[in-house]
Amino acid sequence: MKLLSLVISLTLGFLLLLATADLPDWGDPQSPASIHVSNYYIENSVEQTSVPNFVTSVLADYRGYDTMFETIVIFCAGITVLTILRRSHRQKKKEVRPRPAREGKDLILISAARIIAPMMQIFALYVVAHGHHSPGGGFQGGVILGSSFILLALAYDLETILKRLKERSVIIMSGIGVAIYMGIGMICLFLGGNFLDYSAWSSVLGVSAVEARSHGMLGVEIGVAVTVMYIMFSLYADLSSGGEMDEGL
Amino acid sequence: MIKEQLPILILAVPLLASFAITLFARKSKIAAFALLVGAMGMSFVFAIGVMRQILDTGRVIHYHIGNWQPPFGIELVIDHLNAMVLVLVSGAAFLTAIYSKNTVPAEVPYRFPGEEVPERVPNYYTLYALLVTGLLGIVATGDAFNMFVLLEISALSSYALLALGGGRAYFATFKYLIVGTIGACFYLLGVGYLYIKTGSLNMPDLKVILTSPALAESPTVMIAFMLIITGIWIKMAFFPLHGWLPNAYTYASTTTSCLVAPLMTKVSVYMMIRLMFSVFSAHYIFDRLGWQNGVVWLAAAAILFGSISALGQTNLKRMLCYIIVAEVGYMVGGVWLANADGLIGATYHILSDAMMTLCLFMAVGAVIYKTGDASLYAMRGIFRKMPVTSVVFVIGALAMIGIPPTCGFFSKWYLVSGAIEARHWGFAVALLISSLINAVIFFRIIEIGYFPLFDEQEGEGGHHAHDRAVIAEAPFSMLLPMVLTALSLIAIGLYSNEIITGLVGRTIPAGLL
Amino acid sequence: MATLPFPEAAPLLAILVSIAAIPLIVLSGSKPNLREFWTFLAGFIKLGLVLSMAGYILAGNTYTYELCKVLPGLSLKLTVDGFGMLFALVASTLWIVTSMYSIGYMRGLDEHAQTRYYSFFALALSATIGVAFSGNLLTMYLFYELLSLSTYPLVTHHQDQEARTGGRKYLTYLLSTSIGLALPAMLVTYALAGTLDFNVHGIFPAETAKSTLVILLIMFLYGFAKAGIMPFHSWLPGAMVAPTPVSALLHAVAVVKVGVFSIGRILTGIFGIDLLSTASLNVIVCVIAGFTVIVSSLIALSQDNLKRRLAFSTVGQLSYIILGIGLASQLGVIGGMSHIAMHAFGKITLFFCAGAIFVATGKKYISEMKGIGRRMPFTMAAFFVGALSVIGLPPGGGLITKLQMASGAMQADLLFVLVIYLVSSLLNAAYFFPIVYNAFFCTEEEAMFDKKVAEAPMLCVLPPVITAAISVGLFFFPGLFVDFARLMVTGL
Amino acid sequence: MEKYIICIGVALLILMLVTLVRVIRGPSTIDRLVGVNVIGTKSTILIIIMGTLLGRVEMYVDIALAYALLNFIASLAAARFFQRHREESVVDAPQRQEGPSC
Amino acid sequence: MLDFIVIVLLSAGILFFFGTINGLLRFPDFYTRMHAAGKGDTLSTVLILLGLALYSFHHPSVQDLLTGYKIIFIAVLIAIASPTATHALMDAGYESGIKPWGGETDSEEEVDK
Amino acid sequence: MNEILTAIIAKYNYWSFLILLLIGLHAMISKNNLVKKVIGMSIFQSAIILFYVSIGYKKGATIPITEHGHGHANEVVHQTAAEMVAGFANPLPHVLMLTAIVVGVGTLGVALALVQKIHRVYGTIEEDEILEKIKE
Amino acid sequence: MYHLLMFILMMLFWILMSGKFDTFHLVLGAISSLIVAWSSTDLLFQDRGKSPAARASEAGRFVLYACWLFWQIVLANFHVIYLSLTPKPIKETLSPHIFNFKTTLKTDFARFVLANSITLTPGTVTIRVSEDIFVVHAITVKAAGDLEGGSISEMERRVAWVFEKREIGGA
Ligand code: NA
Ligand code: NA
Repeated sequence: MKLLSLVISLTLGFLLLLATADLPDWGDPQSPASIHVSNYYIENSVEQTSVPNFVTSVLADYRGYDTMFETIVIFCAGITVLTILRRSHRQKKKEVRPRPAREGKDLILISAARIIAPMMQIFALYVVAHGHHSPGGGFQGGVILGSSFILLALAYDLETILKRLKERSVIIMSGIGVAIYMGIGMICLFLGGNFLDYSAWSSVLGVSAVEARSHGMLGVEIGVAVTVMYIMFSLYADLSSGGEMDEGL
Repeated sequence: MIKEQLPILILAVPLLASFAITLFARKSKIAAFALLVGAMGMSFVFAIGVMRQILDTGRVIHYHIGNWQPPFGIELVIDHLNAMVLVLVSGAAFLTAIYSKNTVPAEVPYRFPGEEVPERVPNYYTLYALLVTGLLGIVATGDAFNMFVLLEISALSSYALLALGGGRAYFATFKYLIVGTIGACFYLLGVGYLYIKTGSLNMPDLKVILTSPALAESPTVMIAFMLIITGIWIKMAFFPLHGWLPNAYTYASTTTSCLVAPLMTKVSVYMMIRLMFSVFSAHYIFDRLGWQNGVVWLAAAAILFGSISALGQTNLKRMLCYIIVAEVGYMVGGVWLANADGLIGATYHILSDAMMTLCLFMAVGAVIYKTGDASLYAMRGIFRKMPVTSVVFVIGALAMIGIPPTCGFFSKWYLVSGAIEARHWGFAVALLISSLINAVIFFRIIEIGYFPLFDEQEGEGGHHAHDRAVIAEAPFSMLLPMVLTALSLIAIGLYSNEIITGLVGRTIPAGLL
Repeated sequence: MATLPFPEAAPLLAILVSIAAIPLIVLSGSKPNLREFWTFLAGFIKLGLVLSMAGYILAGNTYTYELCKVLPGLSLKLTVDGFGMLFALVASTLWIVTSMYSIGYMRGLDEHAQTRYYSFFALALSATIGVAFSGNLLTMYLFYELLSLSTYPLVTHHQDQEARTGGRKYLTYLLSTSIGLALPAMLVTYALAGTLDFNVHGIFPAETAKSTLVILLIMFLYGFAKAGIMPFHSWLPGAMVAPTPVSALLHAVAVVKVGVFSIGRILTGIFGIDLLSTASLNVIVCVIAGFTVIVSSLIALSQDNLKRRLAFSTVGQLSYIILGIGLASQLGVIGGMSHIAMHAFGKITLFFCAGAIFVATGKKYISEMKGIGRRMPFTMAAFFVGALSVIGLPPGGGLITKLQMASGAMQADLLFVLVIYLVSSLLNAAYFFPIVYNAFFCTEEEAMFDKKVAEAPMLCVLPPVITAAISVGLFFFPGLFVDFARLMVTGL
Repeated sequence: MEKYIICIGVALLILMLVTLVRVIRGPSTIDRLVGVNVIGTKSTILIIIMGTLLGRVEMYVDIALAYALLNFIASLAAARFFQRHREESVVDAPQRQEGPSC
Repeated sequence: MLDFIVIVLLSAGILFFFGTINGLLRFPDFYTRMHAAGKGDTLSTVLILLGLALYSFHHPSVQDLLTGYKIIFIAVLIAIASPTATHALMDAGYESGIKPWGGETDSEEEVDK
Repeated sequence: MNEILTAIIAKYNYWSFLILLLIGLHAMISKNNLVKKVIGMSIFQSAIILFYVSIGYKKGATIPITEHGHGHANEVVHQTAAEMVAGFANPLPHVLMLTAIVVGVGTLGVALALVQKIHRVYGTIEEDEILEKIKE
Repeated sequence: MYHLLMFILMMLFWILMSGKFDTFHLVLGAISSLIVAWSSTDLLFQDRGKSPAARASEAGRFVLYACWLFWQIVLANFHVIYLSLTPKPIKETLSPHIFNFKTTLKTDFARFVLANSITLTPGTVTIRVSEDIFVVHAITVKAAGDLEGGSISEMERRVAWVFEKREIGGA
């Protein structure tokens, strides 16, 4: 196996190395990748979407379809892990836990978490809301939000945090997140546009088509953030407790 | 208005269903089931609608998502070929959804000794809808990177569905995950290499850019092509990259096998065809690279390997899995024969093979559902106890063997014609040998099912938990889709000319005519 | 073409009528009389439909009915011509007789699963008529395969170990040859000719290499293994495990004759008689078939099991027919084609008799049948007539066609075939006459049956008598079938 | 001044590479974690230095903040994980022979 | 003046970071190394961040002030987080049974010295 | 040959990603420990992400956000199209990689969940031991 | 009450981070602050016994404490540098050991500050706090002594002064 693997890897390496001479220099502003589609985004983003962060406009609008599915990947991964790992509530009690329980609560961690978590949350919301203007957005904000709960779960234990975030609502909320994204896109159909054509919202929102795109993006980013946050936490909860939802790490 | 929006609705409906199941049907198995079946049915209807539009107008549908012009935005591109595949995927998913009514609640919550997790049923349906969405999305998209994302959605949800087989399924699925990720990453890397040379991700745009002579000479483009094709071959379990498939599909639960086994490999074949001719070109692949001879030999090897391995199996599902490996060889070989007949055969075989695999997995699933046993000897006396299932199985088997007028005959016809035209006798012989081996395989099983008395002495009879005396016909929810699938095998065969001239033949690239 | 004396879809209806009977048979499974009524009804309708077209065909017409296009330039299509009509007449007549016999036999032995039996029986008949009316090779192949499959449950009807072995052999031979040889040969033919429609002038383009033609010819000859050309013959004796009416049907009508008919079709409709003789392909056919004729007759001589002996006799007679058609001379083709009918009536008589003996006495072996003629005089008389026809002695219809074939051999200037005919006829006589002789001419002490043994039930005895009578009738009036065969040749 | 900041950045980078020695040498998993944690904290600084040098510090500071938070949580999670999996964390470290003095 | 303070802060940060690494590499056991990491990492990071924050006040505007404020906020965060992380790692090592170095020469680290 | 070699060496961004890629692939195929396989998978994916991100880099360009972070909401940026194009990096690879990262995280989660289940079923995560237990 | 305090705090924090003062972003900020105030007030303000005024003065005292602590951290770092660079054999410079002590501090937060202060100040690191028992690792005997008899009490006293506004006996 080792030998086979080496042969495969080295063959691949050799092939890729062969192509290297043919690839453009690193950072060449005239390379095809840097001019064709890229320039269109750079030149037109502000004008067409009023979003100065091109990554956001490409992510949530030009390629919003990709991003919708990316959110669904996360949703899917969450459901997958939950379905694979989660065991019944009823049988949990009978099982003898293989791992020793932690002795008492860790006061230092808990105190630090109690200070840091709310700060993280407001920061995360800031990151979501300012995706148009700074390197942020739904994914980043969602990850930070989810992490704030993971921090709490690390400091206390999983059961305590699951009293705050109900296990049932975790999955439901992650579904709501994707539904927000999808819903914003679907409503465009009823407003006479194509799927995910946020400019169709302009009549409802009472703003220009360009601004409607900007608001549409914010809307989907919120959906993304909700899903990412809950699934982040769900992944942590499932994986750290082996699907038992008891102690966590 | 709805007519213009049909392309997106095909996949939006199953997607909505997946959330709806999560949001509203977490408590009720029946509600989840109803949502799923409803969504799959709607999707199927929309897919037929799109196909009708294309047949009526004869024009390729370009649906610009977000109303952005390609290549800047992502578009759905639906032509005759993928209209057919969309109908196939949504139709098969619809039938399997109906089929799942009894099997999923009976199997999915109990995958670990002494374990019962009823919550898994709605999750299962959510993942089912997501898998179908992913597959439909792969088929509909006109964007190379978007295809990767959807590929991963279908892959992730299929990991979950396969892993729910429990026990050995976990390890088999893990290996599938590793191999599948390698495949997907190869694809992603290939797209990256294309992007670095072209600056575009939109397939029609890529095709235009790639026609420039400078790019045709570029080793980067060649390596991009190799990476993409290898990645897809891994995903479709093309010999010798097939190792993951038999285990992964064998230990899965019944409905999962019925959904995943017919569709995943076939959609990968579709991907291969789409990328070969809609991103690269027949001219580039067959004239400039000229690897077709080697690939067709590999396909011949795949066919022989798959068939011979299938011959040695005693587990029904594993046997069917090896047949899938052989069938993938049929399709890859057909495409790479580099002529119109071969490509028509391969494309038509996507349809016919998907349906016959579905038919056989459904019939076998019904037997397993009733007997609790997946070995060949589960079939003992089945012809008397489960006559409808048996007839369905026989029709599926005949299609696999290639007996007219089932569809299997006609795809083989074209494939062998293509082989003859390409003077590739090895492939033709491999096809015939595989038909013969299929005949042996299936008649061995039919014999077991037909002669009730003798397997008692011969087989491992006795230690089965189920009392064979009480085995009866499968429930209606399983019979209905089974019978429909079996009938479709004959219908697809009898309408092969319409399918080929109306759909399959319309997308043959100019270089092959 | 403006007015047809029969419904437009008559060929299709002739095929479908027995399939349509299947649901009725299944539904009335618990009422045997009603069930058998459907069988008969379908049989008569079928015969009527076939007959309705007979006059039209005899007038020199052919009739084509296209079902559907399945591949570009290739459709599923039914054509009624002389050869097809000849075969369809034989098959549909004999079905009625066999059905009658089946009732006697199956009820007499109180066999299980009779509903299944009659259903597949009907399906097999549909396939047979389908082969007879096929307008191209593809359609023929379709019905040919359908027949293989639909007769499997009949062959293995007893569902015991022996049936299983026999059935396995049956399918292995038939499917492997049809998929492994006939299908690729058909594909290559299609690739070369661009069509598969039968044409009396052949369909191969003139520039086709001879080596290709030879290979294709051999693939076709062995590919349709129902014709039982050695070495692909051994399924036939193996299939003797079937109930006797099935054997009768298999050996006299449906299965083997379909094989022979298919090869005949290919020789005349795909290669064309002209090509066969000009390219000397007929020599190949004659050598292959002649070998089978002689060897199988010798084997038949050594069989003690009556049905097995009849089976090997069939193997020989089938190649006889192929030999005739393969001569590619006018008289040879006419003789060969008509011999399908002659042999069918003769051989089915023999099988019916064997079955009647089994029903009445339970005996299978020739050495146990001494003196049986005294107890079952009608049966053995019919047997005698059937044997005469098969050997080619008067007053059996076989004589006429054998003579025609012999003349055909001279016409084709292939004298060694004449020798084969003579030797084989002698061998035929050698394996049939001892049976008849022992049945009647033995002392009371030698006789193995006591007085209690009597004729089998009426429905078992009547059919062989009828078919024997038809055999004799064909001696005096061979015209019907020979005329159909002649139509095929005069078209040239 | 900018040059000075570049120097600081380079020095920081070199020292981070030196820290890798601890990560590689271990000997226990937790020893490695200590090294990783230090490198993670310093990466935060590097991000800000990069932003400063590129003139877009107002953008990079958000990234740095997020990074610092996530690094902290990752360290905690890793510590927690290895606290549980004793065998793995002290795979080649000498075993504790006596209990703590408490 | 501002530049001078910045330089001092940055240099001091690098100096303490150097000390941290020195301790991290040379101390004999896990616990003692944690001393270096816990104290040095925190201080050096905070100092450098303060320096960078001051540097961003170079052309005082609302935006730059806010940026500087954010950097200081990161410093505060690290001042809370770093000792906490140190504690967590320490606790993990303690729990998982790492033996404190007792001056004996049985540790392989000892040989390095 | 020499030219090719110098060209290869000059384009260090490509071969540095290549080395990571090969390490990851090798680990995925050859490692016996399932967790190590998963780690290999992550390395493999990261290598591809690096590759894409390196495509997005443009000499002399900054991150693709036009406005000053704390500027006013609708402040118009006075820049010519040519300046814009030269001044901002290609946003597309970043967008694509955000997706790839997310996909990677999803796959990683599922892989770890499977490893946990495998551990529960077989009591080990060493591939050879698992195969041995399956055989029994 | 505390929710309002939390909201104001978060809004302040938002404005400082956002730097955008248009209505749209302020509204977004208000919504965000509401969400956090709704979900996390109990985290930041668990101990509700104290009045806001008490909290404010506490914060003031804490700043003073932080300055003192900062100086201690600098000292601690010099200590580390000294220990790691000293040419003396390590056996002589280091005599690490683990010891426990019992704190008199009552509130969790005070204990947290003390624990982290111990970690940051010379020679000692807090391993664990369970209830009122601190498990501390000291790198030298002197450091341990400091904590037990000298600087520990000093620090504990200062922390108590900040959070519990009382004097503790000792040095
Ligand atoms: Na994306
Ligand atoms: Na963003």
